[in-house]
Amino acid sequence: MLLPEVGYARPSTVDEAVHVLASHDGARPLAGGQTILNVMKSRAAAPDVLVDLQDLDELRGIELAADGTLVLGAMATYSEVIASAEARARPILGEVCAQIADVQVRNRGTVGGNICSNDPTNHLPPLLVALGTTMTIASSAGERTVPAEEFFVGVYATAAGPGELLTKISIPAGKGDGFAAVTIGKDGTCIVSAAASLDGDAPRVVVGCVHGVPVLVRPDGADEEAVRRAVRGANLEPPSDVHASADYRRHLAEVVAARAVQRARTRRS
Amino acid sequence: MAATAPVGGKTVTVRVNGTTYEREVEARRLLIHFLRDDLDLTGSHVGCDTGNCGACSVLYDGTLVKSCMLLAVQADGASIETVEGLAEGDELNDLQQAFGAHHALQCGYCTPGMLMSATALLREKPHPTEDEIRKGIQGNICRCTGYVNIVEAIKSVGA
Amino acid sequence: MKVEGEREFTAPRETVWEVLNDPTRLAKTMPGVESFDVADDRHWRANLKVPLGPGGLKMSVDFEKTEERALEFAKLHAKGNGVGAIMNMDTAFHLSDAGSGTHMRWEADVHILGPIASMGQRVLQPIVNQQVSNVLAALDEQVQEASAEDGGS
Amino acid sequence: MTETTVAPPKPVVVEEGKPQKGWAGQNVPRKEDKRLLQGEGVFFDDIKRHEMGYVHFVRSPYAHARIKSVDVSKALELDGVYGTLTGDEVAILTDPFFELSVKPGADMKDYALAVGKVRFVGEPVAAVVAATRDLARDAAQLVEVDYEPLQPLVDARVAQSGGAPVLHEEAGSNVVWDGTFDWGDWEAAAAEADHVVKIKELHFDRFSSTPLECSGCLVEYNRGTGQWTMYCNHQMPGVGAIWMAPAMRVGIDKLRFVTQDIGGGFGNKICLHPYFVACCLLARKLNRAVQWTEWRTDQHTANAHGNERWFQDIEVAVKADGTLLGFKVKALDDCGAFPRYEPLGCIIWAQVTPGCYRWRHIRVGFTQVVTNKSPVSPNRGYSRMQHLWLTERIIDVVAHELGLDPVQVRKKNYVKHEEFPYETPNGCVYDSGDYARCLDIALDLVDYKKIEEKRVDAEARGKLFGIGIGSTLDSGTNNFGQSMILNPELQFSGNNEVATVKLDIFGEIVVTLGTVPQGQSHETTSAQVVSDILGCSPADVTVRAGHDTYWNSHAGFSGTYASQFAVTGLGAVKGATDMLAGEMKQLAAVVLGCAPDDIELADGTARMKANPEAALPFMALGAILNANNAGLPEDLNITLNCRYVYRPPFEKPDLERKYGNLTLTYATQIHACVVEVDPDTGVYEIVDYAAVDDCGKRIHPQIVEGQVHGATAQAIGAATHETFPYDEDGNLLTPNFYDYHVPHALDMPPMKTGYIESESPFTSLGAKGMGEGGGAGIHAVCAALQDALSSRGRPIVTDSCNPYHRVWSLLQDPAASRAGVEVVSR
Repeated sequence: MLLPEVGYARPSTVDEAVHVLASHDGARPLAGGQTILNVMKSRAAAPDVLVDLQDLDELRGIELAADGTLVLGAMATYSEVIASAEARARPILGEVCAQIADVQVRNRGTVGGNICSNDPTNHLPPLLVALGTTMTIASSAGERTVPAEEFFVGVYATAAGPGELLTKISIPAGKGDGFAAVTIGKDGTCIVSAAASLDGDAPRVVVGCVHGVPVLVRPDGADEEAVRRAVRGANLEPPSDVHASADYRRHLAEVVAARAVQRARTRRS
Repeated sequence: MAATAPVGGKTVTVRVNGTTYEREVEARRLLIHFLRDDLDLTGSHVGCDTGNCGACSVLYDGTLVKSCMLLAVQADGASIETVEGLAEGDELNDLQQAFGAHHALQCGYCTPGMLMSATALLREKPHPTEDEIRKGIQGNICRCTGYVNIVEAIKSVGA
Repeated sequence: MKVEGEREFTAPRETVWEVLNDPTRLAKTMPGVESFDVADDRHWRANLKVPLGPGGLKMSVDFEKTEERALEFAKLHAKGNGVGAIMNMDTAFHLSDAGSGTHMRWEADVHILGPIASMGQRVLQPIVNQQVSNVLAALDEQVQEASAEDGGS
Repeated sequence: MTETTVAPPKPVVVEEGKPQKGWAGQNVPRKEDKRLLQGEGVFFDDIKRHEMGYVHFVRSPYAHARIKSVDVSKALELDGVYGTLTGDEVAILTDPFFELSVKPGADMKDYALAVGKVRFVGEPVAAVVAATRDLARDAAQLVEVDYEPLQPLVDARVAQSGGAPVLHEEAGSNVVWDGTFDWGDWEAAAAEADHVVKIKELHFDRFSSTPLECSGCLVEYNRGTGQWTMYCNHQMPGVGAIWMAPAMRVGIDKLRFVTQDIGGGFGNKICLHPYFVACCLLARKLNRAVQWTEWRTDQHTANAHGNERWFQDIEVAVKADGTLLGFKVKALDDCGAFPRYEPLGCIIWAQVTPGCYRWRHIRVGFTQVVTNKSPVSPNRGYSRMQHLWLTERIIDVVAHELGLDPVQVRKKNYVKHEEFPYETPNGCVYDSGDYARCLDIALDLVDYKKIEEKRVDAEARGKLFGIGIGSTLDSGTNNFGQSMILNPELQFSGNNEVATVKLDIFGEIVVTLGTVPQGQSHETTSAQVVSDILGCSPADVTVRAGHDTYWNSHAGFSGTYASQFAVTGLGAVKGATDMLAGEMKQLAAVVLGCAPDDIELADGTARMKANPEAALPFMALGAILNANNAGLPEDLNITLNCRYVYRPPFEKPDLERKYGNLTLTYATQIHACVVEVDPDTGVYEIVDYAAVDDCGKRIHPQIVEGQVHGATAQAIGAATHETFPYDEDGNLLTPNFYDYHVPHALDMPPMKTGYIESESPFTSLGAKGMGEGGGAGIHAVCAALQDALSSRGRPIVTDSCNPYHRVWSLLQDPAASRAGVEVVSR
């Protein structure tokens, strides 16, 4: 409601988009808008220019490569992921997307927006780190790729810097994934979340909502005690807020991490 | 690349319930304010300022969205359906009638958004289960009914 | 919100003290400084645009040095005014020798008011922690730079 | 996800009142629905005026601060800004609002905008009017306010301590009101008791029903007549005008309130007068229509919350067999920064002093204090809900500590069916009911006989299982004389409501109400009552939507509040319609040449009973009196436009003993709730739920059911997630629906409903007011959680709101909650 004044650009190619982003200090991409417009309503922060990505068909697709890598365009919406036959190659994706907010938000909100906003309560940052995802970032200098664990650099901050645009999310093949969260009400905002992947050597377990960025832990086994021990060993210093104290979050981190791994094991078997 | 130079506002052409409107809007104007204040289509409501309540839900090119989380400039060229477009003339459609018959509304403030969510759901799933109904209206807050009769009304249409 | 910590610098206490008391150097440790004015040796004002994902948070911050004991202790009060947020911060630094270097113990009591305080409780703490670690890293850099200059002079 | 099942499509019908012929009692289609279903309702924000200005309030970021200066010059420089208003102007143009309390509360000064000080985050300090909403907000950001921060007071428990900051220096104290209520003989009860159960402290959380439509108004000022018209959603305009007119130094007829559709109120739209006065001043100052729309964050931070209350040093006298003799308690009510509707909450609870129980010895020391938080307003279940939560907590703690069955303790101590009308220890008269019967129905609905099997099953799945009961009363139709118990100087007592029913020139029946509905279906139920009397169909009856002061169909207490429409509103409708029916018969008798008693009203006609062929359609009657009246007898003194004021039969209370009948009717709600708790996380789910209601004769069962559903959902929300906590600086931590989680469709448990109809002997229709409910869901959830956690160190549920983190704390440290509980046995 009642946003601050803002400039608006609607490029039709990624090149144009990164050009506008680079040439205006304070320009931000507008993907699904389900976070940034809310922030603007509160006038807590104000970008100078919104760069509307809706015409960038290059960012839309969901494709399954021959090697099993799933490539999501940054503008793929949650609903598109849920409905996509290709995305079922990694079924956890659709399952987690179906838990995000509500139909309206899932219809507009995008995978790229979810991870670029990197609100600690978002579902996808921990999930994508667990899945060993690689992000492709475009700028006027060309493209670069960043592994998910390096992509998230702080609350609301990612490796996609000024003048850069996340274009693709590449998820390697795999099926042994799990996700668990304690949320405010059913399918509500996460209080603590955890994603786990058992593909590869040791389990990759990632805890959300406990730090500015998702926290990756590598337990030495997939049994509950090993997972809980690893999470304990991460010495988390989670924030306290109205929904959970730091202690409670620390405790939940262990519980949901163990549950995420358990679900991953069930799926794999 | 002058075409992509940022602008503070622009003229948009939007089709709402079959009627085409052309208006000059500021870039910062949300679609809900555009509908309510510029087009005087006051059926869609505002119940929050964080995108949680769903009172402003409309169909946007056939897809259910919250019109408070979309800029009017983004909607340039789009086709929108709102509660005002549901009835055939003065004849309430089946869903509207079911809401009445089941007492699925009290104050009526959430009703327009709720009807649009139910409309989207029934188009996608003509015979939804109760869980699907609840999931379909999860983004719409009602403070009067506890959702009991809303669920019943939608169920009766999909039966 | 109270945050505190300790840090070691390789430079001697004089150098660290000098950096902590040099507004122009301090300015370089703050996030998104757009301009910086020094009124006198106890009062400064910084105009910041704190970089936050969805757009910058603009804030003008008035600093006042409220207490000091040379080479040992300094206390600053900062009052920031921005759209959607007011910040009040009291921060204190205690310096002591640590071999040839310096040990710094610091604490800050940060109060944030306004819509941001209510809206962003779940993110404020991580953001503050993040900004603090940025400031400390920058401080380290300034100390390095100052000691290089001292060494060179 | 678990499969959710719903209540049986029809409620379990157990006992119905006397069958009655006619429209009342039937589920006729709602008159309100068609417009609302088409988006054609008119809510205040839908109304526009030529060249109107939009108001945006500049709000305090501080919970407590002195205002050193307010500078609006930069805002005024902005293109499109029409003007501003500051606290300094308000202090000159208006007087402080009238306060209801005796000293010290009486000395607290409350204005439309902050004057000199701010006392809560979000308090309006200045207002800006501009050509668009956006611009008004832009300009508001340019208003420069210099504050000198003061220490905030956010915990009512320290409000009276030495170091506490004083919010209102004029009052010299943070206490609004305090007093002791002492009925029966507590000392004797304690001496007679086998056990005295002591509970150190219980806390009823702040929350509000958060109507989906926020508050607001469009105000026009008529320079020629000096009158203001407010198109708004004020739910109690009569009382609003009583506050506003003297403060604005104008006659009460200068203030015209107009409402049509209101998006929920639940008591949160009663205390809008500060905002409305600011808007009225701006409309006059700028000679322009101005419109103010409150946004969600504004509503949460700075409109109205429900009363927060602490109960301390509770002692309960119990016999060995579980008979409850009485209790004593110190109640400490936190009303936020300004009293406004308070201290009425300091007496309203006394309508339900003993709850549903027969104990006779009750002592309550009641203190209300101000804190640096949002002011409060009479939120659904107002003040009684807090007190009923106490009585229900007492029952469950006593049962828990003495090893008694909560069901049996309730049944043993409930007021018995045969004891009605039952006079409470403080002189209130419970009109009718059968609590034990309602409890049995509720228990049947949750299959209580198999509850132990279910517990075993849940435990096998690793869940903690609990069942809880909430027994409440929804007292309706206030005797405002109770305010005199707080302040003998107040000139308020009794109650009233108005309706006007006319037969118009074309035979149209038009009903004008004094009430201000916000979803309670007044148009529909009024039409049912009218059509039964006039012998027509509800479809033939036009009930005007909303409220308009200039319809002159209201009285001092008009409004929609306190569960009273079925009594006061419909009582007025019935009275007015009876008058009209009499006049129609008189007129028909003149025309048809017979006596009025020979006439009956049926099938839309007035006809001779003996000769139904001799009939005058309503249209003829309307036309004759209104437009073709030559030759009518001189002594035929009728208007066919009948205004009736319903006045319930109340006496002034005995102020000395704080004794008297404070309310007319008592609807019953007995709820049962079944929960399963995940012991690893504290997350819980309500897996079964039953609500049984008894509101006497039900005029429109479906509407009654709807109210039960809604009240239950709100109570479940309040019990699980809905709370307004503040940090130490006085920031509200749940200022919008992002952090303030209200139940969504997926969160609501399956809800089963049942009812009985114990008709009220005191009302014309046998109906009782209902709708607020007594918060039974809160009590039931708290009890169910306590039951579920019992096997884990027997913690006591001490808070009304129990989000997961609180449940986890109880699991982690049950001893902490038990430390405040003690049983002293003889």
